[in-house]
Amino acid sequence: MAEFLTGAAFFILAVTALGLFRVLRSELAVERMMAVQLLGTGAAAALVLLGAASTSPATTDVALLLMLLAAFSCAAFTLGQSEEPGDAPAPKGDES
Amino acid sequence: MSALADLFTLVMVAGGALLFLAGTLGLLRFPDTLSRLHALSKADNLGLGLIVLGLLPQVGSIAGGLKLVCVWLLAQLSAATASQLIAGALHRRKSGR
Amino acid sequence: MTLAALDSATLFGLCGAALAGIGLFVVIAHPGLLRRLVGFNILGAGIFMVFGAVARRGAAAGLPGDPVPQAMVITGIVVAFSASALAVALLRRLFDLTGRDSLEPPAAGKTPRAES
Amino acid sequence: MNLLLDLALVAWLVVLALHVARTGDDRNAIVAFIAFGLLLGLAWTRLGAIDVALTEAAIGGGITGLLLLRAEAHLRRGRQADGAPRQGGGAKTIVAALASAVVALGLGLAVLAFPSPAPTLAQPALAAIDATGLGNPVTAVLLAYRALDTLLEKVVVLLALLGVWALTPDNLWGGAPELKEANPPQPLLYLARTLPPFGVLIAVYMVWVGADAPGGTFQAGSILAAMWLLVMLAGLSPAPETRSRLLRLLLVGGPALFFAIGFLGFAVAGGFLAYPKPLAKALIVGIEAALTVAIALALGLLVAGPSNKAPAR
Repeated sequence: MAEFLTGAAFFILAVTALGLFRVLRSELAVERMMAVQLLGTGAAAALVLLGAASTSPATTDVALLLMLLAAFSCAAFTLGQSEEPGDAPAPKGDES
Repeated sequence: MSALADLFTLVMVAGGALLFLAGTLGLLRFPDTLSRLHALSKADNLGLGLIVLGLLPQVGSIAGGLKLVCVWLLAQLSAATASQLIAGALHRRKSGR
Repeated sequence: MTLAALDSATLFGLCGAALAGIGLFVVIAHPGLLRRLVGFNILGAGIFMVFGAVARRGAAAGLPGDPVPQAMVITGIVVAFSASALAVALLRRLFDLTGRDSLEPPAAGKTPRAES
Repeated sequence: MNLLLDLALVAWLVVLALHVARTGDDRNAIVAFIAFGLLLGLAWTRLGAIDVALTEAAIGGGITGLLLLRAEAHLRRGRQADGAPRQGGGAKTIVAALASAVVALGLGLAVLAFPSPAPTLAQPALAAIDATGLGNPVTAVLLAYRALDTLLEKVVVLLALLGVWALTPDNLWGGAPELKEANPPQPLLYLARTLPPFGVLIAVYMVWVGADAPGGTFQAGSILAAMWLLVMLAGLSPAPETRSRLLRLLLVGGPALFFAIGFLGFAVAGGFLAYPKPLAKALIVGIEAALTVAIALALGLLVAGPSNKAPAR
């Protein structure tokens, strides 16, 4: 069982992290933040799974903290965004 | 009984993991930002929800189970407000004010 | 089991070394002060991770790791954050006063002074 | 499977760090850094250091991101879209790359050359833990065995805050830092109303279990700071004036209590920061509570920065 749970954690992390790497090259800053958000949820899911796999209950606390602060960093990001509505400069040199 | 619980965990966790895959694919493949946001919240809500549900039979104590449910509830709150914030930022950007 | 734990500790130790190198590179080579600050944080994370490898290898007596390096890292994270906050305040003040966000003079090619 | 997960984590951490190094846009780098912090928290749980993972999740994933993003927004607002991304000179970049490679190699060799029966203080830490009445060895190290480090670290945080405040322009001295956005979006207001109760609850839980399980005063302090910042960002409660007596008292209170108990140790237990045995746990929990408030205030004010409003007359 533990092996399966660790495997599931790995799968979720792999999927969300690869998604993030793809999106990091996107032009829209908002989409990068969305990918980070997804990675945060994925990391929480992985932590919960790893906690169940290793029977160390405190691992769940880390997941709790990640979820508590997930919206926090997102709020910080959108504040920076809203300060300059019109001409948010597109990131340069990140094509390919 | 234990085998049944294990099977339940297996199915639920696998379902959750697949939802994360679906969410990521949506984020990468959907045509515009708002529908990508929509794909994202599916993974947030359902994916994590299924995993928490699947793990509930595996935890030994009631407190541990409550903590798991708390993780999911916090994720609900975070995901809902975060997508609102992102959509709002996007809207302001589009409308040019 | 012990072999696996050993391997994983060494792995993260090497990762810490690589992160410290990358962080140091950003601190030295990037002209923007804000980016240097991010690099400084990565450098710190790398060093902390080497400590984490030390702690992990010291797992004994039923503990998953040696508590002394772990406690040092916790203190270090808070101190590194305070240093970052001070640096951000300095940077904002510099920017407000001079309109520059790097220590390199706009035209002349003088070497930038070291960060405080 | 475990090793595969560790390998993948290491690879992603390095890739994210490299992305920070080579992307052209500062905000892109900061977003990557936030993701880096998330994965770093995971890496710490893989290293069996849940206490550190909690700290990293609270500070690296939370308030550092806010600090950097606010700074970036400030710089971007003031900058008139200046042209191309600046590049360092070629020679300088090569020298920097060489120097960093040497440092990384040296560190890597040091990691590989760790002595084989690893030196550990785990046994002594556990052997004396009964005397402190604690169950979490990391908390025991932080507040009993190496309490001096923790005490001095509090002083460092206060000094950093003094440094930040020292950057206040003369006419604004004693005023309040302004964090509130011009018109905060509605979801932010909602978040600032609903999240802090949970945050305070989790922070109290962290201090409470910190004696016996992973958690403790640093983690709780950073969570409280994050919640306070959220409330200030939404404008629900203005930032306090930095000349406020109460604020300064609370800031100094934690370390002052720590010092007082430390000097009391000379009288009752025969040394600086020595706790009398029957009272050890009560004293430690008391110090933790006071320190949590002081840390939360100090970290929050560090992010808020120097005051930019004149004090009200």
